[in-house]
Amino acid sequence: MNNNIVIAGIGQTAVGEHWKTSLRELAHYALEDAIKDAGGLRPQALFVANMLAPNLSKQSHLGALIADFSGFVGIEAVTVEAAGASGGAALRQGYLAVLSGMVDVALVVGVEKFTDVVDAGTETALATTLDSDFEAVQGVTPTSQAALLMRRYMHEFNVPADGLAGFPVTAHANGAGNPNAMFRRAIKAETYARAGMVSEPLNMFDAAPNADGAAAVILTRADLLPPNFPHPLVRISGSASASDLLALHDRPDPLTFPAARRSVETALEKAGLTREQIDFFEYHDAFSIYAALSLEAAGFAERGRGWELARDGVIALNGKLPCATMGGLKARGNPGGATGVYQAVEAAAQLRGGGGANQVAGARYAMIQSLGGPAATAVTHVLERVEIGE
Amino acid sequence: MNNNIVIAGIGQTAVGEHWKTSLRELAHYALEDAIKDAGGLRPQALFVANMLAPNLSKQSHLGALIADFSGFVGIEAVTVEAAGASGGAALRQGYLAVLSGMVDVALVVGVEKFTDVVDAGTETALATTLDSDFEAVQGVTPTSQAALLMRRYMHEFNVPADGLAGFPVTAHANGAGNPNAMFRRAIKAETYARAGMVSEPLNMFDAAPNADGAAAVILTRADLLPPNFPHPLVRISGSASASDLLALHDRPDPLTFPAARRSVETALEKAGLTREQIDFFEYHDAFSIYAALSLEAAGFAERGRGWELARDGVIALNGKLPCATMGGLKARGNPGGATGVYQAVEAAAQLRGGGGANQVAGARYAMIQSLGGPAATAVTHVLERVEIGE
Amino acid sequence: MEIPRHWRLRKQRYGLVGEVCPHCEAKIFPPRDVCPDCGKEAKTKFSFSGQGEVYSYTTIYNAPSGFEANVPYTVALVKLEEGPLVTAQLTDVAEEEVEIGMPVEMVTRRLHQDGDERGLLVYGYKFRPIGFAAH
Amino acid sequence: MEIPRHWRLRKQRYGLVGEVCPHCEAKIFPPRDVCPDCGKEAKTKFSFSGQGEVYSYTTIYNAPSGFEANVPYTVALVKLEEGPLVTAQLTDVAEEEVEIGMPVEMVTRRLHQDGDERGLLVYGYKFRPIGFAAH
Ligand SMILES: [Zn+2]
Ligand SMILES: [Zn+2]
Repeated sequence: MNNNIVIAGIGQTAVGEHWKTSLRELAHYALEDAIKDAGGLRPQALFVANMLAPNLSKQSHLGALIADFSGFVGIEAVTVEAAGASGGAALRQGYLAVLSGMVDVALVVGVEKFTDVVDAGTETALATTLDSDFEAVQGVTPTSQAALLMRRYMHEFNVPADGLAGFPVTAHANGAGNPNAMFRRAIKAETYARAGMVSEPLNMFDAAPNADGAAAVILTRADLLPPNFPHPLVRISGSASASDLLALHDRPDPLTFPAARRSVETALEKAGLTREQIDFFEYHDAFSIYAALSLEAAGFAERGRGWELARDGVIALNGKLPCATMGGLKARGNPGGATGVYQAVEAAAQLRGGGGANQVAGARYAMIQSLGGPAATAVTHVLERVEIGE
Repeated sequence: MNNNIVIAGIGQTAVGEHWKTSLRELAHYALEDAIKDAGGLRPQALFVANMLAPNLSKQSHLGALIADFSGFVGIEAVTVEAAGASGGAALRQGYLAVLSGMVDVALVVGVEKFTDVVDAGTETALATTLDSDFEAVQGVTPTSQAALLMRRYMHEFNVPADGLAGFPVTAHANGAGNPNAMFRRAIKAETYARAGMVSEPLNMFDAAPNADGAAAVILTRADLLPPNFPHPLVRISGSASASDLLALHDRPDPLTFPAARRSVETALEKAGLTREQIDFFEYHDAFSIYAALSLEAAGFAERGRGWELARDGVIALNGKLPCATMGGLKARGNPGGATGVYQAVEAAAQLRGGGGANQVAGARYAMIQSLGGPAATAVTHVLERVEIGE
Repeated sequence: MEIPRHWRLRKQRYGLVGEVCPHCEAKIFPPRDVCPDCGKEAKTKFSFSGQGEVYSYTTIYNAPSGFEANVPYTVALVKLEEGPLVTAQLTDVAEEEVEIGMPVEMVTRRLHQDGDERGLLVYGYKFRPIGFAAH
Repeated sequence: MEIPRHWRLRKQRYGLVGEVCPHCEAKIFPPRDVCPDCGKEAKTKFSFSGQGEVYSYTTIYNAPSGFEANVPYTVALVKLEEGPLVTAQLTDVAEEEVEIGMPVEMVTRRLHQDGDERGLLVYGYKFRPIGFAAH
């Protein structure tokens, strides 16, 4: 029972442009929700997932800041950073802390505040996640990196011009059913085909919008919870993190995501599951091309054929492997380092049967994956609905 | 035996101005040393302690960067940040990871690179560790915060003008015996009295120099080591982290360090020790006043009387409670987020009997403490020499 | 540029507007919605008088960017008469004239320039000795 | 300002100076002292020819600070004839003329301006189509 680490509470803010709300306030709202959802469990340790606050808000030391502002003065508190994978990485640190036996209740908060700056500040901050000396110095950005991969992928695998349309179309369809999503309107494949270019061939629907948001989960051991706990439990059955060569140009084959593959394999092994048992997959669709490459890395599609899963409806809510079930990064929005925690919140809600209009029927096993850059970091968790009596 | 987490390898670079050496190279040198010292143990997880690289070197995502550059492509890797306490916080994450059973061998690397920028860049970056909205916006810096505390402390407790001289005098005396120290010359109390002011009443000897450096430790379970392991083992017997209100002005009594007190009490309790059993204490003397307040918070001195321990020689190498035994932050240098890992390396060396000219005779128990700001974060570890047969 | 962040904080910056706890009457600045004294919700606005005294002070010679033009400048922890401490620059006074316990009052001044020459000018509270004429 | 960082990297930036592995002869750029192919120490200097072909490319319209004046600019992954890929801007060519597989060669150009107007100008490698005259 000691290895039974569960998500006992979840909370989130809507994703969007929260001009009036500060970073500390966003974090506070999400964690307040999570604690309430967990029946008032008080955390002993806080793990903050954040990617860019030292640059965007001139604010580091978020552990103390958020513990302080939220009324948990005194508790252990640190920031965990792994670029876009910060959320998954902080979730894993919280999991390891509870598993160690040194922490009974851990609070994981992901928070990102993009709208504290305007103009070139956002791209400048995002570029710090690349190899500063050999990538960022050339003016390359995360978006253009994705465009480089997308062009090469389409070239090598003969993907038609609108071949990746299925990813944003699915995401937006699902975003319509998520009250916390930034975009809540479905789009058509024709809209995709006519969309303005961001960085050719990557168009505005191929890139998830950077936005403000915070999400939080409370982790604890199942045996510490009262017997009359107010809602179904979700167990972390598998957890794994892996890294890859940071710079795209250093990789033997840029069109594969070996860190994603490795973290999926380890997480499934820890959970004692096969990928066929996974009921839905929250991938890290910061860019459409990442969704395709992640499906391939996870073994759900062969090399060069991940995009077909979107084309063929496999990833739709009623498909064989629903993905981005609450809108994914594309439609829910991409609040940077908070994204991985949003995935945990959304997957836990689904597994509890709280997916609302987007409920994945009978979902028992979820896989969530948080990527830093083009999977230079990949953190994968397998979550499981705990059946009564287990 | 599963709770027997040991420091199996240590490594460090000299602290100073490494103009020619990049952040990634510094980290690589230190971790290469630590792995060699651990008999070639290969890490499965990397915890990077860093405070300012996103601002100073425009580089985040250090986990992947350093794992990659050092030839450990693929392993789990994250950055842990808690301002000046990043080193202690990363050490604790590494400890929790091994304790959880999910990681057999963890590598903790602290690295900070100050000399990538010149002019106001350093103070700008350091100010991100304060409350950005209500402290940094006023132009306050970490050094001026320490000066504010120092003036009030001297006022309230009637400390003479050179009352804190004993801290830098002790640090410099010890730095002389540490080949990796930035300052290796003893200074006299008269030198202190004549020193130029940095931020009155804080003079140039009251502030540790920010400098480049990297340090690394390899953590593992003792039962995983071969019987003929090449050197004595050092166990992590106690580990604790605590936070305080971030902004100085929010604290009921700015002249106490409650997070430091709390982390010391918990770490001692976990280790099953009393403070009287501690043979030496590596405090976080980023500023002389912090050394005084830390001694008081740890219970080694009464409120307002910590400075007397320096005046009276209690903290000297041959005193009752040697502190800053390899020079401390003041003479070894203060490489920001790497500092807490340097403390672990130095304490482990002492406990192994490898303290050289500065050996603390018969040392068995060490306490090391890493502070973020004026103890807005405090991480304390108790390290113990493992006796044969234990 | 950081216009949104400074715009959001304009009320606190210009007028020392904090909060009063409806449960224990603690006066709170900066505002934080949760009372630091009793832990309950505290969202009632409260305007501080701006009167206080110097708790501690020092002078800065090595400034962060945006403050280089102000060097040297004196900063202080000011104890407001309603209770809270606040971090602020002192103005209209030379450092050697300042002492712990000196009465001060709030004034609104330019704090710093955000970013480069094109940057936003950020205004906010500073404190000056009571009875001193503004320069 | 970041003079030290750019100074440290000047050799790689100006001349595409990397390394060759003495154990397996892999050519390494950027230099990293550890061979990515065989994992052994590789510190022998090696000057790349600067010849290669476009592996992929795209154009940037939303630039980080220091690059605003260059917008739009085309970046590429270039496969050097010795093996490694390198990330670089393309120059002396319009995006619509670029294609995957196009032969290119290295030239030294201004990359960007560090910081504000007073900032350091950073020079380094870019690539241009072989046979194209410089503008
Ligand atoms: Zn109250
Ligand atoms: Zn080789």
